[in-house]
Amino acid sequence: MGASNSPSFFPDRVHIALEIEIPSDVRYIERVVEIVAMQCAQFAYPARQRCLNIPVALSEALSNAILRGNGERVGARVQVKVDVTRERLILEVLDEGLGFDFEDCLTDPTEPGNLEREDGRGLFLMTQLMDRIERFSNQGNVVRMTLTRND
Amino acid sequence: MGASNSPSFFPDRVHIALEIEIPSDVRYIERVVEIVAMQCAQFAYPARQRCLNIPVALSEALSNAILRGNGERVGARVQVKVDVTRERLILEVLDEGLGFDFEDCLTDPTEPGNLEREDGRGLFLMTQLMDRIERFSNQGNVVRMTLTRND
Amino acid sequence: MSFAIKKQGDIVVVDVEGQLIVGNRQELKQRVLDELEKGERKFLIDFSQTGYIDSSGLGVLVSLSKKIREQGGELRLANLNDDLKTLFELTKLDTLFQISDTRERALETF
Amino acid sequence: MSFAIKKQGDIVVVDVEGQLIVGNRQELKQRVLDELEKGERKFLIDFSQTGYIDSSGLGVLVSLSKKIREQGGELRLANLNDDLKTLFELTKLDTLFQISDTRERALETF
Ligand SMILES: Nc1ncnc2c1ncn2[C@@H]1O[C@H](COP(=O)(O)OP(=O)(O)O)[C@@H](O)[C@H]1O
Ligand SMILES: Nc1ncnc2c1ncn2[C@@H]1O[C@H](COP(=O)(O)OP(=O)(O)O)[C@@H](O)[C@H]1O
Repeated sequence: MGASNSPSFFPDRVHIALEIEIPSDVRYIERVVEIVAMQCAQFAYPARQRCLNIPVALSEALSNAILRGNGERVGARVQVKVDVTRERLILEVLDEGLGFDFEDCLTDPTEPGNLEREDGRGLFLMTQLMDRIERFSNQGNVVRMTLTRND
Repeated sequence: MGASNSPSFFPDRVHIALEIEIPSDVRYIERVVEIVAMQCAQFAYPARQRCLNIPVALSEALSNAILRGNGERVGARVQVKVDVTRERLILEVLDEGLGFDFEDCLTDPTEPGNLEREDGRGLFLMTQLMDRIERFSNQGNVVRMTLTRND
Repeated sequence: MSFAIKKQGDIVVVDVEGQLIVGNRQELKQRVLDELEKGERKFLIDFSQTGYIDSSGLGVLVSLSKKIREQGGELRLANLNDDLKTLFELTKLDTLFQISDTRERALETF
Repeated sequence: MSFAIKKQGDIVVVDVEGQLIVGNRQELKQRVLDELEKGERKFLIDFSQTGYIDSSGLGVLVSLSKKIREQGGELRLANLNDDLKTLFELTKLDTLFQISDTRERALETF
């Protein structure tokens, strides 16, 4: 489908919405990340965002949902909603937990006292790698992350 | 991302919804088909459906929308809505035209008298390649095609 | 999509690379008609590099075939993959065209 | 994801192929700790084949580094691509680890 790669005929508006549901098992994370990264590849998001920002931030949100939100209870589900356009990516990760206070839980792993800690880098990386993080409740705990395309 | 290809960790439920908007210009067709085919590849739809049924039926609906529905008026838009799960694909193609009577317009190109005609195979192919075709009006003319995965 | 046209003996061989659809079918039509006008009479279209073909692509093949026959020439097709074969069967166009499995077979039997 | 472990002189070299994330970090941890228990003291983890690393992957590296140092050993990292370098910079872990650009450099300077 060679000639079609000509960017001039890329549609004016493409809007992709995905919903993915997985059991509370961390082994699903990699595949979910792959599916989302593929969508961003469709829009030719910059490599940095496709290979660093999106995979890492999404992995963090997913593992928190599975391990913290759902406490790895096998029956509990994690839902992922993805909404992508050429301009921005919105990721929502929903777990069945009671939620948490984002500001309270967020620590700075770069402080000397924290540098050698094994944990506590997840929320920090999400805030560093995404442009905006929101947490709210909507029939479960939702973490919403927004990334603006930057090229 | 090798190991992740293990099918056992494919999410239980993945639902992809796309909305694509293009100007009334047939040169966009190939790219739209490519984007949709890519989505079906995510679910590993059978090659026959990915390479024949979907591309041909979608191309037909798109060229009819552009050439017949919108009469190739540059300003008129064509919208494509795609809804895919592992089980089935729904394609909706919307144009700004007045619509048409599907049964009246459908001819059988395999009849001896039609075999050497240059046109008139589009709707026929759509019905042959998709499991279900519906036409209705909804702020424009909509052709909806449903394909059930068959492997 | 692109077309490669070359002559093999007195046969014009056209390779269709990519899709043959409404957006580019005129280009194929024009190039084959140009050759017909120059006096060529034997045409082979090879689909080994082709993706999908839509109804207007099929329409162009039908119309070229007719025009070539009117000039006493012949159009053959070769190398349709299974999906394309099905497309020709669905539309019964497999009864209208001389279709060869391989390019060699098509060239031999002209 | 998979790990390839081999010895080069007295250095244990680990290649991380694919992602280093919550789903597989324990495997890496266990294999390195096994070597440490066997008496190995010099460790090099090569990331040339690595995709992304999440916070728990980073956590495992921090904890291995600590355990190895406690035994008088040393852990070095090599071949971080630009994205991984940024990840280490964001978390200031680039100040905690000995990071070499190439595997050769890392092996030489042990
Ligand atoms: N989805 C969630 N549900 C409940 N608590 C959460 C969730 N996500 C994060 N947290 C809380 O925030 C804390 C910090 O998370 P994080 O920065 O990812 O570090 P870590 O998970 O390594 O402790 C967690 O320990 C947990 O208490
Ligand atoms: N989106 C549409 N809007 C209006 N008329 C349409 C549309 N799609 C199809 N038609 C009508 O149906 C007829 C048959 O279409 P088709 O089978 O695709 O053959 P062709 O387009 O080659 O004539 C068209 O000629 C047109 O009159």
